[in-house]
Amino acid sequence: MTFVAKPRVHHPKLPVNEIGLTRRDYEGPVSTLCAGCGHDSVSAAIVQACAELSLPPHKFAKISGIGCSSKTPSYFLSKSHGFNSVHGRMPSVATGANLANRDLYCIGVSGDGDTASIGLGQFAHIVRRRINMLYVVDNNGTYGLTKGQFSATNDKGSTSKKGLPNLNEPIDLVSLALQIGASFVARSFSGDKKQLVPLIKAALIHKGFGFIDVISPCVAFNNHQGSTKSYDYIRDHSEPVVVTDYFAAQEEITVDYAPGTSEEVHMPDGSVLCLQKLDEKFDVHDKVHALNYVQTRQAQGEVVTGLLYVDPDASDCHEVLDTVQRPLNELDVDDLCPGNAALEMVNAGFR
Amino acid sequence: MTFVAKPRVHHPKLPVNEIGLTRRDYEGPVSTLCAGCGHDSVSAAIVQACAELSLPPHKFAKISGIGCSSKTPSYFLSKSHGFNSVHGRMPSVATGANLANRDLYCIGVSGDGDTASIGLGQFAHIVRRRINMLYVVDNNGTYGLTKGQFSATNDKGSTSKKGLPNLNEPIDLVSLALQIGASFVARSFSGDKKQLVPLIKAALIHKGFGFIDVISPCVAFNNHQGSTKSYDYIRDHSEPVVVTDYFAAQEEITVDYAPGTSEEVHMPDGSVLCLQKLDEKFDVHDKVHALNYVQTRQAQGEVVTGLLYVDPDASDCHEVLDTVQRPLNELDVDDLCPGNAALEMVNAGFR
Amino acid sequence: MSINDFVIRFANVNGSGSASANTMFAKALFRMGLPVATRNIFPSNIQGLPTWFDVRVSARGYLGRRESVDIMVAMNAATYEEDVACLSPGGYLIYDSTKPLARHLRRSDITEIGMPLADLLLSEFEDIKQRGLFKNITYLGALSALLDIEFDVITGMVATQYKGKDALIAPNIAALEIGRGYAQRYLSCPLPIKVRRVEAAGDRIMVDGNTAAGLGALYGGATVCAWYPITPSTSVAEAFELYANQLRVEENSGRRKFAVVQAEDELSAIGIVIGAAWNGARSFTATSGPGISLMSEFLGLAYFAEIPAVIFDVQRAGPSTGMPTRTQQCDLISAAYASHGDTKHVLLFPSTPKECFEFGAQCFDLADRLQTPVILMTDLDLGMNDSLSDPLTWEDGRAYDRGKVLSAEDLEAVEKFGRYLDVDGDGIGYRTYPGTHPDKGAFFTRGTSRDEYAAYTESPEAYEKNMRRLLRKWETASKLVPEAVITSSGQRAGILYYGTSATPMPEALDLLEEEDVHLDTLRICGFPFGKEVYKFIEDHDFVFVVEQNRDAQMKTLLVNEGELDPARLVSILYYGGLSISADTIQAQISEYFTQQKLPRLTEVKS
Amino acid sequence: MSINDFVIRFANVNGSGSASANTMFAKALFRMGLPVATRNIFPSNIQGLPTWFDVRVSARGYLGRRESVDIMVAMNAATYEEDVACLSPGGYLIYDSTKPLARHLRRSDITEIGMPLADLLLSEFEDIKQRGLFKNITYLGALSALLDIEFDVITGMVATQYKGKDALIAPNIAALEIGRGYAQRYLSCPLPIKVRRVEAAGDRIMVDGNTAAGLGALYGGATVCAWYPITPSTSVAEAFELYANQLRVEENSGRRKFAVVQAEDELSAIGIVIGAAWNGARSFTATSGPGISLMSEFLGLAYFAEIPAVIFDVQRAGPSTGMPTRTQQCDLISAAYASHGDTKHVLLFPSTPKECFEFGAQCFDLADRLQTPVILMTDLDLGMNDSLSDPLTWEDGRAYDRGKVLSAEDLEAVEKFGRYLDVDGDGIGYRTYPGTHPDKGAFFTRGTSRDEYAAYTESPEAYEKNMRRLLRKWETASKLVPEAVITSSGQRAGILYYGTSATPMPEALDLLEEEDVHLDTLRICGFPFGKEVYKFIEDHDFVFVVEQNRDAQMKTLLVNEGELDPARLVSILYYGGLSISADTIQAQISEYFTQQKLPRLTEVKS
Ligand SMILES: Cc1ncc(C[n+]2csc(CCOP(=O)(O)OP(=O)(O)O)c2C)c(N)n1
Ligand SMILES: Cc1ncc(C[n+]2csc(CCOP(=O)(O)OP(=O)(O)O)c2C)c(N)n1
Ligand code: SF4
Ligand code: SF4
Ligand SMILES: [Mg+2]
Ligand SMILES: [Mg+2]
Repeated sequence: MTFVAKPRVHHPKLPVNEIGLTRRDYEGPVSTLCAGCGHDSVSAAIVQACAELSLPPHKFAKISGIGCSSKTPSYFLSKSHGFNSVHGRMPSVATGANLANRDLYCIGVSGDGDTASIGLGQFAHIVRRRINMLYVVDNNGTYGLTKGQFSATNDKGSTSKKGLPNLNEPIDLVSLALQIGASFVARSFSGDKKQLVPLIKAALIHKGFGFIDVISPCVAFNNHQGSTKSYDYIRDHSEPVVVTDYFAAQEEITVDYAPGTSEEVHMPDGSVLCLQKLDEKFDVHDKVHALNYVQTRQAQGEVVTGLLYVDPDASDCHEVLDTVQRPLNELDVDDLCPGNAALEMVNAGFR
Repeated sequence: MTFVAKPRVHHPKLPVNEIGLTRRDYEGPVSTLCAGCGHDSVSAAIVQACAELSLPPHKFAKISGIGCSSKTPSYFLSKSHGFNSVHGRMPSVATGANLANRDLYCIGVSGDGDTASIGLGQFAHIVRRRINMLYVVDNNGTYGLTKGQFSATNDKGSTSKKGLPNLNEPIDLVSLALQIGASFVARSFSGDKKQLVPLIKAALIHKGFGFIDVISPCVAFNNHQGSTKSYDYIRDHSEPVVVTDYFAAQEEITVDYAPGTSEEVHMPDGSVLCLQKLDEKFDVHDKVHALNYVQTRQAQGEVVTGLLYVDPDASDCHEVLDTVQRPLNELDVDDLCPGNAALEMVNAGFR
Repeated sequence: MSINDFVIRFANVNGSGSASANTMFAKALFRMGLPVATRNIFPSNIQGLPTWFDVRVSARGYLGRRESVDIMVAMNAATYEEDVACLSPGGYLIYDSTKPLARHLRRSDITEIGMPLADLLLSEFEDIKQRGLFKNITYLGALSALLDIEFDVITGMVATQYKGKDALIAPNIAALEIGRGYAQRYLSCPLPIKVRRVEAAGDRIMVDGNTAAGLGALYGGATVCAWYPITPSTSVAEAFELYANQLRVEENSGRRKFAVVQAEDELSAIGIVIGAAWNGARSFTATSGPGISLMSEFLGLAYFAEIPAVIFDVQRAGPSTGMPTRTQQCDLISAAYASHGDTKHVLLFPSTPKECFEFGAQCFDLADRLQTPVILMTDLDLGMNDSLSDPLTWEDGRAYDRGKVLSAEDLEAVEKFGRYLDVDGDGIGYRTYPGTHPDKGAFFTRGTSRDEYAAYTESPEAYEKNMRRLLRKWETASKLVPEAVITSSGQRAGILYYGTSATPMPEALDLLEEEDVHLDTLRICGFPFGKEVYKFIEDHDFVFVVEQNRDAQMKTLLVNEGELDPARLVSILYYGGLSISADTIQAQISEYFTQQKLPRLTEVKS
Repeated sequence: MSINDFVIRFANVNGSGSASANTMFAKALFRMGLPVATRNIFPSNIQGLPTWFDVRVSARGYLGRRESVDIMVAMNAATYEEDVACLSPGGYLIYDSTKPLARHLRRSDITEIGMPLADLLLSEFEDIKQRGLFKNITYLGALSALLDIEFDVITGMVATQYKGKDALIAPNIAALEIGRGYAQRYLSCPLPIKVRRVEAAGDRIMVDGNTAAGLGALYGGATVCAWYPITPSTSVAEAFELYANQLRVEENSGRRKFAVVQAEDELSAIGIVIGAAWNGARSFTATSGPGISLMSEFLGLAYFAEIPAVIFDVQRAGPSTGMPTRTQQCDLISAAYASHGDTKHVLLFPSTPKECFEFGAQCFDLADRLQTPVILMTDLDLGMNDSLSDPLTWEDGRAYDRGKVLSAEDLEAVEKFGRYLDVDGDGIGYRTYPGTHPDKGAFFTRGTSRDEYAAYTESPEAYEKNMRRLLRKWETASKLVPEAVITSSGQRAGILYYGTSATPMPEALDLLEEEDVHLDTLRICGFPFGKEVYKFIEDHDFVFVVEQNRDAQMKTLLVNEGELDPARLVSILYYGGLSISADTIQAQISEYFTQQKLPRLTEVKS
């Protein structure tokens, strides 16, 4: 018989966070993805980030499209509501969810097919709308769930499992997000939790649109030699440009970077991002520069990772729309209905 | 009575081009757009370019989406077939048309609503597909046909006719095209025929995807003070970076630019683009540079115009797909049907 | 001699400011107490093409389109010939006599009333653009004399229209006076067709359906509106935003208790609506046919995932882009069964602006109660033209029905929460909003098959059970949508209609009565159909079904959902893109009686 | 003792290589001349979830799904309990006896055949992954002994399967022999259920419908294929590309006489198809329900602009994402009436792989002739499972019907070209390809209303005339789609079905005959329906309509298009996502006869 059980490990004495919860309270049911799929590591990083931030696990809205990646919201944060919607349309559903309740932490998970092909228009426009959310793409360069076709992020020349080369230029989501004006842009690798977790934390706390493109290998269809999204390839070609550490408001800052190459970014909630720049010239507040940097390195075959751009003072959609502080979904008839007297005035205008 | 007649001027002795046709042979019926609409100037520039190139007027396929801009293909080149399709989907229809007959010159006309909102995904992907065509956006920063809503190219802070400011960041189509990898990218202004006509010629002759973002003011809804897409505003803020002159294969080159600032680009068909760089440092063959340039100047409130990028040796979709030289729509049963003997072999494989 | 009973048509060029002048004309008559109906027949174009504006005045209160024209104000050279031709014999032609009329355009059976408009304005206004604009006002002035309109009502209109732009009032009134003066001096005023103040309009208002629908969404408690511009629905979202900015702003902060997003397309608009509705906000979009097509995948998701999305479909003439500035009732099938797979959606059919408001508000209660999309099916004719309407009213104290939503306290009391359990036998489960409770009630929403506890499954039994529950919910819906409106005097035959096909009905029925054709009537207001609809059909030998599409789409729905014999339903169809007229209805029904050799006398059913 | 008549079910975990082993099993039986049918019941997941593979062997050639299982190869611990439970009494359970069976899982009414598979492989193969893969081959070896399968046929299968990867042949054969050896030594072989070489399969082939449809497009002359991956349609495009690369390459240059584009989504895929078709290339896309929904705006454009687009819809269980790896016939309404406005689309319904090929090719002739979209309605059951099929054949010399297309010479002869003139009275105009003639025949295509000369118009008359012409074309279509297949022996009652609902029909009819229920049969092949369909219904007192959806969608189409009394059509529905079985059909019909107290004897109609 084939037994495929991924048992839940029991930790008798799990550490608790500030709100008294353990990592377990942020987990979800056992994943049904392939053993070794990068996406599961991304889910694990989200669990860790949320637990470390001590956010209430039911105060999230998890939205996704369709694909293996889009299934993952069912595998983390089981105390919060999730919505596995339709292919490529996570951005619009997340927009609605965020408009309805600005108090929830909104996490959108998508795939490269979901975001860069069918969902490209929605992706570009949610960036413009500045929705306050964490938008993660589990980027494996392939359509996992439909069994391995090239996606639009697949690099030109990268080969399929059968050895056929991809003939099309890739779409680089990080460049796109930078260029369209996202206020928080990062790239990471599912295999590098140390880099990924602080980025997720920072994006969650960031007020505005936080985008993380996570290279997340597909072991079933795009992890062979010849693929530029395999574990091996990314380990060899990823070029971290900034090391980010996240410190909550009250937390003591415990890193000590060489002067000149480091910077502290203060977030509106008082938390701090400590940045160590591995390339001195890199400026994390200049998006034209960041875009240029990413594109130039890309042309040299390097995959730039880390925090690429952040505007800690960015405004979000609710500020632009000037909506009330209370979540719209909490307002009832007394808040919403102008009543008959007002209607009579309206009628008068029609006479 | 209101008479709105735009009479066709008669030129008794119209000059004829190399194939013996006059400008008139490239025109279309009278436009029904508003008097003064920028789009009509774009149509006129297309007429002039096609006539001057001496291309057979029936060997075009004109494709568009929906909008005032998308109506324009009915107002030029009346000897060729046109297809006014559905909103935002011109790129896919043009792709199909080009796949079916690689010998036709394919002109796609779209609006900023058509391309940057509903059609953004299709736009990005036709760039990737490298369809051999001229793709023109009549960019007026507004939805003309639906009466003046802000479009996604409308600049932040630019005001509506009623004086309300736009709160969203614009999508810059030129930057997008550069970043996704278009092989010919230019921006121009409907009011500057001298700049626009050579660009259209070059894009038509260019083998691959030729994109021109033409700022084309909407006199009905976006030509007021406060608009950044008005005639006045663009005249004041456009910054030509390269002056382009187009010379057909046999033609004598008649411009004489100061050395150091000029360049001749040789197109595969033997024609030549003479470029005069107004900014010495500008490199029309480096897309990362061009993107950086456009974005930097944009941040300074300038609208860079002219030829921004060209790769004269780009490959087009048919090369990538390795299709036969003969147009696919000319192949008949003898070319296409493998016949019964082959089918018996196929059957054998199923036993 | 005819008082308060005529159709006047203004033939203009669009983009020339005529619509506002013509609207002032209609509104002035309305303010004199006359029932008026306006119809703006405009091209899919911004400037320079022909446009017509019909105003119908009817002492008997008929508001439907009438085929004949009594007075033609022919201001467009390009359509002059056809405009003259469509005037009824005995009618009045008002034209610009600055240049003489071509001989072949003249008719001996009408009265030609020439006014040298261009000349008159040439001397008065220097600016050429002004001349164009004031021309419309000038003929309005002339009409006030010709039709005996109270002049202070018209000048009052001008004052209302240009409130805030006071500098414009004086020259407009001057233009009015030029026209009026010319008419009084040189034309025989008033004409035998004229108006006289009455009280027929009562306390009614004149408003377009889209504005009323936008107000309905506002009163109905919508907080999220996501939309994409498309004629003829754009003004729904615009009205919602306009009035919300006035009436729905937080007192101290000045902040908005609503969010309006102009989305990048219809796919995004409906996605936003679904996301917001899933997260407990009342949300809606407004669109037209092409938008419904684009939304259909998402509508299937909302049906299956059970999300209360509200859509206002302002129908226009299809298929495809069709005639975007013409009216039809042609999206019934695509809306009712939108999306692949076995899907069905709740539809409401308003007939008047007041119903646009009321049904518009009710959509949100229904959607929340039924946890499913609800689509308001209106059309261009109702949506974009000012119609006479009863005033809008709201019963203060009326609560919103948010449906079956469990609060944190409710959840505490529940043993095991099952999102899709049919606890009450009505096919509707209990839902929770995200973030309600730290430990209970969270579930995963999906468009894939799941069991009653929202767990993913591909089990045939679980799937079928769920699909059958959705049919139970459908049954529940049929009891909740607004009931059909029935008038019955025990006739053998009935007539059934909905939406704007109701507008010409009083007139059509009167015309038929004159021919001794008597019909019981039923106006459909909602889908799925209530029992009363089928009972009505059963109770009659045959029933006419009036609709404005080619394929008899309402008949399709009736037959399909009710397992009716289609032979009992006789279609009366019009799909030319103007609104259906009483004449068309009467003619087709009359023809049917003649062809079938049916007796025309009232026959009370035994 | 049963020979060549059983259902065997393999219960596995997906991603473990079982599908290819199980397919080899089925194919081996097929090569022994047995009619076999396979059904792969897989999850919407890549690795680690339960999957079942049914192989039906039927001496009488029944290919439909059967509800009972005679042999269960239970290899998935996660589903072991339900797998054991679904075995028919008297059946055989083959399981891995490495660990002893839990007591509560044992049944006394079946024969348990334990094989210590894990142990056997442990000693043979070092690599853990290999062990997993070869386990499947090992039970295959055991089955060869248990069922008396000719061993060289099985080893031959292995050789075919691993052609080109020769290194894999030896270890596979070794694994086969381990299993066979074990069975021969320790188990009583053969079982009373076994196979024996016959000639029943004849020259038939075993192929899945999607491969056949892809070949149909290739033979039908498609040159442009634009698609977006979606289960269960993906393999149509893949098959087209695979065979085109083999059979459609220019001799000297090696260049391709076709273009395949994996588009960014379904909106783009259909747009490409429409653009190519407009420009005179035969083009198609393959998709499933969600794709049809997304394509609906474009389908309306193609209907109204009259573009010959071809769509292969491989249906899966809806609504929404539904059950993407389960089968249904549930997109009929959304395909037939796709898009807003008054639209109707031509549908073809293949029942076998051979028809997927033939109808697939015919789609292109029909689309060109009718200048309208044509949709091939197949489904997951037919598309993704290998079925027994007559061999594919092509009549050499058969020309493509490119429909009414004017060449440059034709145009020379035409006085004034009118794209939408109904010259022949069949509702179909003449078209021209772009670039045909320097001066004549160019026209502007649009989704908006136009006159017969393709000029834009908003005239009600021109619009209505055009819409009526499209109905005439629809009438023409009803004569051109493949005729229904009828068998009649003059019964009072009939049965009507289409697509894969035909597969279990021979068996269902035999079962019913045994109960003295005799039915005339009609299989629908195309929509709009031909006269023969309505005549059949008219000629019978009542007609069963068998379909695999909840809402009786074919019945809806029949009633709606034919103005039939729905009472005469009795729905037999199954929508659990597996394919409908003969048992289900028989049970529902039998129940109907009992309930309605109908006599069960053959009654020849007077
Ligand atoms: C409208 C629509 N088209 C196609 C599909 C089929 N489909 C399911 S997942 C998927 C691709 C997923 O790729 P990606 O987003 O990269 O996710 P991954 O599985 O690689 O994580 C596709 C095309 C669908 N579900 N819906
Ligand atoms: C699916 C769909 N949605 C909306 C519309 C309505 N519509 C027509 S034109 C247009 C916008 C056109 O704007 P743009 O492309 O900028 O063209 P312009 O008129 O400004 O030249 C819209 C939204 C439509 N025709 N189809
Ligand atoms: S197919 Fe690829 S993306 Fe999907 S679960 Fe498996 S490894 Fe992950
Ligand atoms: S509305 Fe604007 S875009 Fe449209 S025709 Fe008029 S000026 Fe041009
Ligand atoms: Mg992927
Ligand atoms: Mg525009």
